[in-house]
Amino acid sequence: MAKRILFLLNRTPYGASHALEAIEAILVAGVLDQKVSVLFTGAGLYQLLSDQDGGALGGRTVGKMLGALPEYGVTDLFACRPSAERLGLGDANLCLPVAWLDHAEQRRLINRQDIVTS
Amino acid sequence: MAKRILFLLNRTPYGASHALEAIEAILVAGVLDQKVSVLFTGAGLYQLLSDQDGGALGGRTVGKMLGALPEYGVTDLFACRPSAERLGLGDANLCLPVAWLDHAEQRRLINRQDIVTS
Amino acid sequence: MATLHLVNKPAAWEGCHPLLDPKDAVLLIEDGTYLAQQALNGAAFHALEPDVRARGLSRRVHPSIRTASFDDFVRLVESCERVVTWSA
Amino acid sequence: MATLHLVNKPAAWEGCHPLLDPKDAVLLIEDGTYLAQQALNGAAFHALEPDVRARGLSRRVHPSIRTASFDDFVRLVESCERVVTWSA
Amino acid sequence: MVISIAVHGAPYAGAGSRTALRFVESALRLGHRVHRVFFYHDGVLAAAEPGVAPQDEEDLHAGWVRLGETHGVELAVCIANALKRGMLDETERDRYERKAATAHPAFAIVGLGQLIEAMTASDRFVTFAA
Amino acid sequence: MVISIAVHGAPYAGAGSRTALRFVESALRLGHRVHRVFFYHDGVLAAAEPGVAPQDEEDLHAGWVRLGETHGVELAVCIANALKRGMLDETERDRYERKAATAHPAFAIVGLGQLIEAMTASDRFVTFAA
Repeated sequence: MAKRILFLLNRTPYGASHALEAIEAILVAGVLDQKVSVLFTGAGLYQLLSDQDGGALGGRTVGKMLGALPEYGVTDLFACRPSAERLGLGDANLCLPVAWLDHAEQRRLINRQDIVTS
Repeated sequence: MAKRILFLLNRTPYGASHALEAIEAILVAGVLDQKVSVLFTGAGLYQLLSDQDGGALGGRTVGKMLGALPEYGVTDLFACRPSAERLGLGDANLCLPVAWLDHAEQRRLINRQDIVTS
Repeated sequence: MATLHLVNKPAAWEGCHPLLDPKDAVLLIEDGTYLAQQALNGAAFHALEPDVRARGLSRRVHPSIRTASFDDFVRLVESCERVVTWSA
Repeated sequence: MATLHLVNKPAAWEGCHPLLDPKDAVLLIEDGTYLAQQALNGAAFHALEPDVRARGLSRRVHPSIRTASFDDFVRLVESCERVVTWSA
Repeated sequence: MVISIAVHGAPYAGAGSRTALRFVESALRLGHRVHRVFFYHDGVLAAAEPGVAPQDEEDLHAGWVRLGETHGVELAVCIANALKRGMLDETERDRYERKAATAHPAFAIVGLGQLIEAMTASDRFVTFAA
Repeated sequence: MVISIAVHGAPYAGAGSRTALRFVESALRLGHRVHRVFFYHDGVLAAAEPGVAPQDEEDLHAGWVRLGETHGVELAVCIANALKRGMLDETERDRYERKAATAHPAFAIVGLGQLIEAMTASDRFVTFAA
């Protein structure tokens, strides 16, 4: 039975392996036909910054991996507007379209979920 | 030849193994007759909080391990006063006597060292 | 209870706090228990007792925050609809 | 140069900043390069270029901060008296 | 109630793996069924075979093994995260022609599908962060 | 100039171990002598024998081994931190009666005295944090 699963991404893309590995789990959740949502918040917004080049560090590019989400059926991509304002990020700087949510909308998003993980 | 080595401790005592393992290095530096200083700063001040009980987590007590420093010849123990004020800590809450330094004094402490590590 | 929030370090509070619903509960665990030294608002607050004791915080926990055993932790998970974990 | 400070995450800036001496240099590395998006003061500032590029920050680095190669990193270490590493 | 958990942190003296172990022990004592413990990120290091724990620190690896062997709790280790951290079971040892398995046999090395299955098959899913 | 470094972070996709490796490569290229790389905390995991790196990610373990074998850089792993993280060389394998060594032979498992010696014997000491 499909569940509503929210992945909360709040880590930087290259500081540790956490971001890449979390994206792998999201892709699998999409393949397995779960009702997947993704919320980028805090430093997790940096995963969406355009012009990333993981090759400079000998690895994959997180922004490119995120670009594959829609192909895996993961299209409900949300981002925290207050975080973006604090970090000076807007649509023009991002490599992927996201729906911006304020705090109240994020609370409602969480309250609709069966499972929230990170 | 003995060197002036400053250990900068800014991690919480039980969040990871970092604090315990750093103390082990300090003890060895003391045994090997280096001119060792220790500076507790930021969340590292929590390593000095009295009434710790590592046994509650099945491990050693960081505050007790720090108490062994003088036996190993490590007596130059300093702590950041501004950090302590921010965390609401004072001499009465600590398990070990330390000399309080303001920022300018900490800068001078660093400038006297051959090596600073953490 | 709608959501149980786990907070495992002080820095995680910044992300958790704005998303609290008044029906929610927060359990401070691990280094998150350092937050228990002050009054917090927005939900019902608990702090995991072994983590509090290990860190020397037993007498520093604010009276508005209840300490919780691991059995209490399990009961909090039972009685919520979902668990959100905040870290870093 | 007296001291070279390595800063490897934004949160480490809080500990580093008050201890800077005007004769010091700071090299922002790894996630510390996110700090390079703003003007910083208290010393001479550098940001490690591969870390800047990987994160998509190349066009976001503040003009007051110079990018540094690994060879530049080594030269900074040569020309200082000691290196202090700030993390968390 | 059926509960599954994810463990993201490394076992040695780190906080998350210990909290998770204690939580599962309490859940079992209170009569819940623990469907699966899924080790992810650095959590996979809990399966490391020859850790030599310091005498005065709890051996979390041994705690997890006991939970698997005595209480039949499924200990599932993410294969992708395990391989890059040097954790191999006997199957992977043979495939990659290594000298020895490094994962204790109480742990099963599995695909990420098992993480999602743990979520769908359980009433509650709790993530223990690093 | 004689340089020694400490590496505190784990090698897989973490930042500190990669930065440290690149720094040492540059230091050697610029004619410095690298006296010792001391792996401490999670840094000791760089010595893990059978890591299977993902195809599209750099294998830092291999990078360190190359540095040791080609450039003769001493790769020293803290014994206390190694043991509790499951890193054993052949000596420790025999002492603790384990099936296999888990540390690659390019790495020497040593006491903490070697960390302090690296500090005293070098003109510069650089710590690469996790």
